[in-house]
Amino acid sequence: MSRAIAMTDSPPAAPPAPARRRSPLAAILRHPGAVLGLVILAGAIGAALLAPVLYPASPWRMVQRPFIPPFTLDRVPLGTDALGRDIAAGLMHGAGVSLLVGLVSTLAALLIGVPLGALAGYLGGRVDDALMRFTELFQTVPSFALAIVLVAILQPSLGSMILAIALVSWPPVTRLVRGEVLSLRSREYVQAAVVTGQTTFTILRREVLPNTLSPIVVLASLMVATAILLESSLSFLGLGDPNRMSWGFMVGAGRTVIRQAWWITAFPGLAILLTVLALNLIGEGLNDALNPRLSRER
Amino acid sequence: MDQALTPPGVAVAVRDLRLALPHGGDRPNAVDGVSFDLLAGEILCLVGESGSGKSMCAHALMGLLPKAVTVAGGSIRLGQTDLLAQDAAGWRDTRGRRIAMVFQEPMTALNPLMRIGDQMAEMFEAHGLLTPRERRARAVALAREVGLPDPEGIVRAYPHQLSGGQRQRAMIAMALALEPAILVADEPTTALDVTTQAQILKLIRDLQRRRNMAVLFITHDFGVVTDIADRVLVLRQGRVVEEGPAAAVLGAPREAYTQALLAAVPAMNPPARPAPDGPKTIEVAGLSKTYVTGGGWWRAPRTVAAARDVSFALRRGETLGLVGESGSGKSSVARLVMRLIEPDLGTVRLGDTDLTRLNGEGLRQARSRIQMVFQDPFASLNPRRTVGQIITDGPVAHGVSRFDAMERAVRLLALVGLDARALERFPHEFSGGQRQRIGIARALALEPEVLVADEAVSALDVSVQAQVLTLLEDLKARFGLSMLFITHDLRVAAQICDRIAVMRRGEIVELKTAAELFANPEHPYTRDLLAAVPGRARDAA
Amino acid sequence: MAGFIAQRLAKGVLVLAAIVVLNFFLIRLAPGDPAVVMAGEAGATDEIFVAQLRTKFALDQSLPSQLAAYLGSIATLDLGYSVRQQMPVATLIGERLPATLLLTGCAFLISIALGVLLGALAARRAGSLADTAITGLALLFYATPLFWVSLMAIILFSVRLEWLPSFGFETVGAGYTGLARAADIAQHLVLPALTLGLFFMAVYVRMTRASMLEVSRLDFVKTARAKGLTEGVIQRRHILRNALLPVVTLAGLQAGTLVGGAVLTETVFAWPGIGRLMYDALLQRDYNLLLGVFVVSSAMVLIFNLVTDVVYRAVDPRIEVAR
Amino acid sequence: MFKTILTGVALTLAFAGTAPAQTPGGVANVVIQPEPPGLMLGLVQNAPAQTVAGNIYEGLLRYDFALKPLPGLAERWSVSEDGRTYTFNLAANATWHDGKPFTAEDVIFSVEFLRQTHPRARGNLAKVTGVTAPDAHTVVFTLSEPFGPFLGIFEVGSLPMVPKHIYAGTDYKTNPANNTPIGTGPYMFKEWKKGSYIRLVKNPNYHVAGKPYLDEVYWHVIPDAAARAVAFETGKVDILPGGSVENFDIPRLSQAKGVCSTKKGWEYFAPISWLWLNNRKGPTANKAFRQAVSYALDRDFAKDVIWNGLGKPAIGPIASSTRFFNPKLAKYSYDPAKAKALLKESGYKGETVRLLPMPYGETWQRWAEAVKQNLEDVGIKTELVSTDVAGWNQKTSDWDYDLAFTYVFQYGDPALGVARNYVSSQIVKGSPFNNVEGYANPAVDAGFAEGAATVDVAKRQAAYDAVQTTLIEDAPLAWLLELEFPTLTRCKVHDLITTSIGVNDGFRDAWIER
Repeated sequence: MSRAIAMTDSPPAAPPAPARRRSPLAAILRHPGAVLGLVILAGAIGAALLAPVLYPASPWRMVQRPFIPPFTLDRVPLGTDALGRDIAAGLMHGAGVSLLVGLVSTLAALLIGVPLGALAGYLGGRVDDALMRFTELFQTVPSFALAIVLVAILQPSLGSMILAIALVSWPPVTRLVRGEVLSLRSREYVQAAVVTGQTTFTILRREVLPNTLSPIVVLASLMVATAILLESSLSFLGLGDPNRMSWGFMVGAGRTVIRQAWWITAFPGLAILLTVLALNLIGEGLNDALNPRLSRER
Repeated sequence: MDQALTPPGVAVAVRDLRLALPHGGDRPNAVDGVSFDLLAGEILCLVGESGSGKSMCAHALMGLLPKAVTVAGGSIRLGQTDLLAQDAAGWRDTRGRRIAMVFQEPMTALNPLMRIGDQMAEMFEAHGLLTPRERRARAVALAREVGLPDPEGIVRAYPHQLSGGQRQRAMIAMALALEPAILVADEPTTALDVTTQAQILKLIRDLQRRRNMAVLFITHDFGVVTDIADRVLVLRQGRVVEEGPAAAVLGAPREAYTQALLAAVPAMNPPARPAPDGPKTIEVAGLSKTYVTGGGWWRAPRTVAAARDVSFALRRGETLGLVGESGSGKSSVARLVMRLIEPDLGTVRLGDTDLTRLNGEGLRQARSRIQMVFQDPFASLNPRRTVGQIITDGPVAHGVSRFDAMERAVRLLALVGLDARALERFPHEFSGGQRQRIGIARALALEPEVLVADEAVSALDVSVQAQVLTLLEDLKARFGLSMLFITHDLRVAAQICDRIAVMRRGEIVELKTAAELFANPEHPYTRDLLAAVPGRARDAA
Repeated sequence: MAGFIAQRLAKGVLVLAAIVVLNFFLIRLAPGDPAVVMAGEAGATDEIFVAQLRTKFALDQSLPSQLAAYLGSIATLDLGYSVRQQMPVATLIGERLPATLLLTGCAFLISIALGVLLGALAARRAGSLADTAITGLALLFYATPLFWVSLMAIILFSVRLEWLPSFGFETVGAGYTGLARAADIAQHLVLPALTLGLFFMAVYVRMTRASMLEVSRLDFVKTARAKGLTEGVIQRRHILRNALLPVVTLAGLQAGTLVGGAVLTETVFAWPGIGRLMYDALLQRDYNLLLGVFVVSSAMVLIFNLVTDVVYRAVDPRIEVAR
Repeated sequence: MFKTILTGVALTLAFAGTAPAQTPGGVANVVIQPEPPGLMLGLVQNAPAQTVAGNIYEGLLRYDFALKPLPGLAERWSVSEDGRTYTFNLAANATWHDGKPFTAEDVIFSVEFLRQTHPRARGNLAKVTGVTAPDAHTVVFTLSEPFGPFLGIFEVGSLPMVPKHIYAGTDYKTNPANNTPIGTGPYMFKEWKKGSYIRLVKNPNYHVAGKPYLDEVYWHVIPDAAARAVAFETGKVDILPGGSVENFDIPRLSQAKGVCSTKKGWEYFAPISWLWLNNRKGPTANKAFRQAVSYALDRDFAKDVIWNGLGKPAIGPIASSTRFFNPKLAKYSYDPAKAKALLKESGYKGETVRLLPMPYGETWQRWAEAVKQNLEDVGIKTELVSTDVAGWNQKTSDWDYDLAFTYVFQYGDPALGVARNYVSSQIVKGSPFNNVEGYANPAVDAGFAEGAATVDVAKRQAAYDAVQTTLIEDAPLAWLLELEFPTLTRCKVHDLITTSIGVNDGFRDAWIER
């Protein structure tokens, strides 16, 4: 072996930004907003998990006089609604439904959006054209209107709501993934994979998609937030699942009595606000942690 | 002491400059105790490899340090002022009027949404000089002075309508607008083609003479230093290694580091090589590819020929260089040969296999016979896969078991000079040169017959570049590879190629052995290219 | 440019046709039909009545022939007839469209003007208290359910403070004309346009801020700084102008959401726009009307997209106009 | 020969004495919800259309709070001894809004018209064999057999008079005049800004001298319930017809200063709400299960909490405010224990039953939630099936439900509004208002037939008592509440509610104190 080969590079010339790749979790924890978001979200998840323990009875039970203001009776700390149902119980049980709708519909949207975007971006040409036209179609129809029509057609239920939300929220995913894949496709390491004879599927799975993950994660966290908002908007219009206690339902149900009983609307509204806020904060934190290019100046 | 004037003849005096990096960097100071005088009417070159702190010095002079970098000590004196002590208003007054700067990347240094003339006029506006009408007139005059064609027209053009060289001329015109005493040029020709580089260097030289400016010229290229410097300051890791008149430093360097750097610069005279006589491994015939793109410079959309009837053959053990400027189609030819893009016409034969006829699974199988080393050591390795995975993915895709592939990877890593522990690590833990070695190991893992190296050493510092070139040469010999070596750097080509093909606008204009090409260039374009290579004076010496 | 617009329009027509076909079948999947709804509303009904209604709504014909008839009339720019409302769909939508255009237009202007302004401020003082306050405020508006803010705004500004009217498009029966009428409509517009606009403002604040921070790292900003330009000029002329490009793109993409969001706002504020018309048409299974609203609102989105593209092209000289 | 029942003299009844002097002029702002699909009453019969257009069109008669006929377009009327010939003397000076005189020909034409377009009129007129016009202002109806409630079918929504000169020989449904309805009523259609408001103006040539008093009536379309309440509070509108705001808002609104409310004006409709129970299949096919449902329902909770004290528990098929109601027949009260026992007896095995709420706003939604809770409390697994108006109509019409909320108008007489929900001949798919539950009992069929064909009141009472007893025992459906929809007005609005259909023809007499 010649001397030149044995010799490594001259003194480790400034390794490229070593700080770049510290663990994302650590990076998030450095972000005060994201920490606040995580705390709030943990609270919401905790409420969802503890609901069956703390309030084993149905949240629909009429347990007290209607319209008991909050902080007046220990048994119903947050008061009762128009039928005498415990708002605290509703909030706890509703957390699960809101989070579930947000999470599942986002997952479903990802399930539609990621493959379509990956195919469009990687294959290009006619496939790309056709898929993008299809995406455009869904972006052109006013999304909330489409969601309303879908729920009305399928009849309001948890499933139809999730489906409708997923169906109106996948196009941004497709666009994002397509854009990322398009730029990754010409990356040298992807070309290297082509050159070393790996199959298209393997390349997508191994080389392309993992590297689109961070923007997708960021987008997904924001999508969960938007889905929760959408769910509450649909419920507000009376298109919620009448068998599930959700925050959106509570706001919708309380709006008629908002004048005499602000708390019925205020608490679930606040819960939505906080959760959406938390998810957005986490999204920003993730963005800063995973896409350092866009991170905020400090 | 503080009130002291800079001595007569000294334009800027830098004393004990210390620039601190944020915590967690590889070293505490980017620039650590650098002192120098920039004299009126001279061109002082700051030379160094990446990370040497040369650019930081330039930016410190303009007060344009990145936010993370802070001044930890020292002074920069310009006349009566210590630049480092002045406030924001002081800096605004200094910039442009007293010190002007030209940046490395002409493609991005101009605002894409503003007309060239308006950007020039801003120079006057920033300092409250002239009326808008006069500013426009001056912009035209400046454009004329820096040799831009059609000055009246070009001031109304947008940056994207100009070529790289024209943009750099526009940048220089802008810098000259207020007739500053000092011009800071930060690698102003690095992004340019060699012929354009020669023109811009000449322009800077001429202007400097005409205006008797002091120029602080930052570069990594000793060729450029040879062509332009009056004095040289060699930096390494933020410290001054050596300083002196250009002739002295380049001719008789005192410090070992300077000597090593200079030694690593490839010479223009190709070493004698035995003529390869192996069988033909690859034969390219009539390869053509045309792109339709939008035009520049007020022209309608046009077609660009990336390859026009390109033909060549490669013997076993032979290295063929493809050289040319950007847009000459050399990289396209590499990708056409690799079937990363589809040719419009022509064939690529690998032994008795016609690569251009293969598709799908057949193509995938055939790919192992021809492998590629890419340009960018940072973009060519998937950041999410370990080095081991990166090297073994190819063989595994061709049916080798992961275990066997790993064993082979260990051997290959040793061969390219890396430790077996590297297998478990991720690309970001390696330096640029090490990454390039990993890329080479990946290519070799498939035991190819042909290696295509696309600007494989262009992004590396000169010392690392020399090592990687030696490695490639060595591996080629060891495995009896044929190599297609794409480069824009004629010095590199001279060192490694048996034969060289010069490309221009998708065509091979000249193809002969390296020695013959350098000794006896026939095509006028080849001659232009050779003449433009910086630092020929030193080669002649 | 004309060629570009023509090409985009042709593409838009195709998208519209696809939307029509898709929604045509989608809508008919819903349980019940207009005859059933009207029969139900009548408070009493029998078979003859429902059969009469079905004939009247042309529901007794096969689906493909209904679709063919509809596409045929759409092709001649005729949106069909709403049998339920006893009026041509075009007339019904025409009566409502100006209100929606006014609402979404104002909301859009508010959102983009405030969003860009605040986003630019936040970016300029990135990391400062002002930045935190602005981004926090934007987040808050973004996270608050639209209808909830609307209700709160009504209670505060209309009921408690009595500053602004709570619903409707204008003071009915006041007989205002000219300027007085415009002022009256403007008063009614304030709350709905603000609540809708503030939500989207949040989007633009974030986008502008991020975009400006990104642009401020580009080389030409350094060039501008090297000229000795003041920070204000650099921010305005160099950073903001370039940072607006992605904001324009985003505005195009948001158009669909904006029109969708108008449904909620129009409901809460009794704004007589096509969003509400759509919701009512849906509940009444007024197929032609519902399809018509979809066609018109989608066309609005397409036109808006076209406008943003034209704006983008006008702002960014790099995009070849000839292409 | 002919016995005059009542002559049109004592118009103002009890109100005349207490009312301050009527002042003509002024504008009424009224809420209308939802926006009607059209105002041509002969073609469109939904509730908001009746509310608005009842002031444009007129029927031959009006009805006081006790459902006694009052003069409308007919000034006098008489019925023959055998109860088969009815003669109406029309107002001689009545004209259509376009100036053409209103004559007996228009009445004959209207009957023909409505037989084609108006399902309820078609049923009501089933026994009419001839309509003749001896002179321009006299109309004679001949019946095939006596029909007890016949004088009760001439209300404006049930038998509105439509202009012959506009509709004769045209396709009624596409006649362009449908958009500019022309009636004989106290107000003329002026303008309809879809989605915003409908504007009616005073008919200066109204056939009752001095009436109407108001210059204009604006009907405001405000889709959101809370916004409607706000509109009333802020003084944008002065009149909230029954049912136009959510019940939860009513106490607050009616207690506000200067606001008057009345529960009157719904006697003709006397809406009863109940749960359809699907008698055909599932647990609800079992009588004991159905009775269990009735015992499980906490009607007082619904009345006090959901309806804010409005209405009263319904004990059987006939509303307490209409004729032939018998309070002694009550049976069901809130008794979960009894419900559980009956459930056990029924052999219910915990199947999930689907409960269809009424898609008419929050009150109904809350009620469905409460009922679901009631049912679950006694052990009936219940699932709410949410749907919109179209879906609800479709599902009930197609009998695709287990339990479904509804409320039904009584139209003043069991023969007009009650029988249709219980007689087996009305088991017909496609309508949400007939015998949707699928209950068939020959005794009940016969009892209702007898009640309708009899003129003698005592005999009718006996027939209906028998029917009620059987129905209450069989519990084909679960009666919930007799609903009340108070009308809220500013107190300066007077004489708005003067008949048993309230606002629907109320602006004839209404005036605003100034």
